[in-house]
Amino acid sequence: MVDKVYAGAVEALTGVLRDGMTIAAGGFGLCGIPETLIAAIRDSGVRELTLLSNNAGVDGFGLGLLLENRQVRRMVSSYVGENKEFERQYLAGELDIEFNPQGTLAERLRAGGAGIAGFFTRTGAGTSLAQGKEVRDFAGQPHVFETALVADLAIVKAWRGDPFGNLVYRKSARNFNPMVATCARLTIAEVEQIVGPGELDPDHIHTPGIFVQRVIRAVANEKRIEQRTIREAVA
Amino acid sequence: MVDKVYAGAVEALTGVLRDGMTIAAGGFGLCGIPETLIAAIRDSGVRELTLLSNNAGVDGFGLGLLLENRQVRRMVSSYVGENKEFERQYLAGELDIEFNPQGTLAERLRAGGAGIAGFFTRTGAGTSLAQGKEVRDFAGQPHVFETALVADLAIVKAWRGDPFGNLVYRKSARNFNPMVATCARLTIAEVEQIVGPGELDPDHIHTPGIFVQRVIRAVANEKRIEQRTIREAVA
Amino acid sequence: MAWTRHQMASRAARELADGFYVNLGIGIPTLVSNHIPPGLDVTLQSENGMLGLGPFPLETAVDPDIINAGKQTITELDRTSYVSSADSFGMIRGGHIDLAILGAMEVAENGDLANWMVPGRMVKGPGGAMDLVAGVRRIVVLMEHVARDGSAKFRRRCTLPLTGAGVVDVVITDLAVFERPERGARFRLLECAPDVTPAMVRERTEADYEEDVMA
Amino acid sequence: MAWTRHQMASRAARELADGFYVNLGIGIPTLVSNHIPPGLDVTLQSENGMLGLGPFPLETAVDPDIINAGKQTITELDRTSYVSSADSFGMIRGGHIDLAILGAMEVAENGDLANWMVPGRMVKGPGGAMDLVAGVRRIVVLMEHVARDGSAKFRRRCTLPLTGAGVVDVVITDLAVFERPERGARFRLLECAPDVTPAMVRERTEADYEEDVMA
Repeated sequence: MVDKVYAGAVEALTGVLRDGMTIAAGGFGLCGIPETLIAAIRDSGVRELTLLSNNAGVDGFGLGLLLENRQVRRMVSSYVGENKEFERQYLAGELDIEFNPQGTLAERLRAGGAGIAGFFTRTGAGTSLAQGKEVRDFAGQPHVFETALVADLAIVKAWRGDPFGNLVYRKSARNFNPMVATCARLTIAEVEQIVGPGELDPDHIHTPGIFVQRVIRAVANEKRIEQRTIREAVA
Repeated sequence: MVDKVYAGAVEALTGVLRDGMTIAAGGFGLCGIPETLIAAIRDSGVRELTLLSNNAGVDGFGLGLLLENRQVRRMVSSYVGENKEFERQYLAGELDIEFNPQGTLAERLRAGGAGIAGFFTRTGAGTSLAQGKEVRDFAGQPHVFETALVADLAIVKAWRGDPFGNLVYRKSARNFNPMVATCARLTIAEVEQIVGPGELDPDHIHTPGIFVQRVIRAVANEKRIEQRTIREAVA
Repeated sequence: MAWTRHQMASRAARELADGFYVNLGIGIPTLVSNHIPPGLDVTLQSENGMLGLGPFPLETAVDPDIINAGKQTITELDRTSYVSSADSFGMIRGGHIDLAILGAMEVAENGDLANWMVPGRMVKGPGGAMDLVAGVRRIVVLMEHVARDGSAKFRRRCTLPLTGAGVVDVVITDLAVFERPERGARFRLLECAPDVTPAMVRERTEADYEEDVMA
Repeated sequence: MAWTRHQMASRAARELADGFYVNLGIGIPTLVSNHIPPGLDVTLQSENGMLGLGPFPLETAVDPDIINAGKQTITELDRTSYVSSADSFGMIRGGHIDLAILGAMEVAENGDLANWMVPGRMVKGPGGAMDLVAGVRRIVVLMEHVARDGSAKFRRRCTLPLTGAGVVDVVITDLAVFERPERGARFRLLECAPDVTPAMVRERTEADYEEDVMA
């Protein structure tokens, strides 16, 4: 039986990383991000990366670690607001950024994984993000043409995974992970729990194993919270 | 609390059906088809329907019931091979058919539900099904432009549903149902089991309630099998 | 007397109807969830991939895997479901969300909306705002009537880069409420805050709008 | 002596490699699942939305909700997952399936494939065949070498409407195996059935192909 489980992040990344490559990363804000793999990529020292990720982490956490270590050349993202090091490098011209509307980014990653070369969306029509793009009317409304995104490597975080690479995500930590898992030829998933064959209900698997080539156990699960909002218990 | 559960198919269809409307139906072959709603639509006598459905049922079952009753004017499908009445009406010029490759049909229905006006796919390039359609090269490969499909009414079959319209499908009966559920302004789901609020795990819901306006209990669950293939037990 | 933020949120909540699926933007729009009338069944959606948002958690129940699009910790309800961000924007772009309530830097009299960037300042990115205004059926803007420098925010034309063109249906400020019957139509002044006169609103507004209803 | 259908399926099974994800068409290709060498880990996919197909069920375990793309009742394995048909064709069109084995009416020397309609006969529709040949990385065709009327099925050009243009990588018939190193290249004769000579194959083939390897 093919067993996709690797001993750890270093083993799973062996022979994979090279300068200038494109890496797609799952997560929204700091929720559902592959902390273990990001740390290993930071430690590897690989440089000139293009990152496809909705956000850029924060200073000192998430993809912010790769930014601080000057490993990123370009980002394709929808929102990078929480990161001062990002701002510094961007203003210094050390970092390129391509902004996408969030839904367009999600759909471009899905398209990349699903063999859709491009699509028309109303999103962004009439805005500066449509500049230089084909615009076509459907039902009298202008739509913007957007192309698929693909990556050399995809890194995702899931809750549970099995030796076949089947993944289940947990709550809103699902976010961008399912599309990211499909958009690269090589996808590495870090999971909080590795379970045995047959332990995942076939009706509940979010990402089928066909999309996942390597699985590791997530050893970094800090899950830092950006906005810790609470309510008071009513006595 | 809004409760989307209706007493039955007739009640759920009241005020909905009109001659000439477009109905999208879930199911693949006879698997996961909304038997209860199809029977009620047959009994309603509504005519001149356009059906969006991967298949056309068989003689005497599934959408074949609507064909026999001469209620269908046009079908958008990928495979209609198992239906003699279909063939008779088609050859007599009583029925229009628009064939789509199966994956293109699935994607067009998804696009209709997801606000994607159209997309380019490699599928069908160089074939007669690309005739009259825009063809554009991406990465040196010809791709065919396909547009979104929307319906006036969608009918789907699920295993479990709750009063909010959240649905869970069972095994390969999922097939076209999730996209069909999204592609119409009014979606009616028939479910084998109606469960109470909170009984469906939020991580396991396949179709969120936002897509489903009405829910009924499926009272016809014959689940006829087209190819009953079995193996012998080894003594 | 101008409305407070909570009064603005309360007014915005009157745009909700039973059974609505609603997306609330970051800032004042988030406050609207505190003003949903009892008995009104409203389901909140968050574009990261959650449908059926509950209130903030108790201290003991904080779960980092349950956040809204503002990255705030929240809770589940008995109707909650999770989807991928692609499927979540399918809901938004596909016209399945009935109403979105969003903040704005500027709104133009033709319904153009600007709320994502200021040239010369660091751009944080559009997030989901462009998708929301392009896909949601009805867009309500909640904003201060005038900017800190005293300039009108409801304008002839937006001076800032657009989030969407012609997308706004209702504008609720601390001074007044404007509405239009359909996209492409003119806005009209619908209500003023207590002790605020139509003349005072006119003085603080650059946009052209109808006010015969108030006369 | 020509290969039987089971021998053809067995030969096709030699195209499989460990870890492959594979889609088997209806007819002879379905037989390939009986010839997967022990120890080879192959996952079968079915385009209606099932990954990890098990064998036919025992009489007592037939479940109408578990069918393959041929509408046959099958079973689950410990690796099985279900997806929507849209997601299933995402696997196919997105290039995630390593190999598909399909039947054919005609194959042309440039790799064109015709297997979905005969003009004048009732058209049943393409089903998933066009998606498979457009998206799967390697396409193996399993077909009789000559049609019932004695005409060659491996031809200069297809006379029937195409399922896909230039998509075939391997042709396995009851007489021979043809392969090409890449799309766009010429096919070459790789093997003949026992007691079948290259000359016999040539006589029954209209397509141009290389046969120096067999010389």
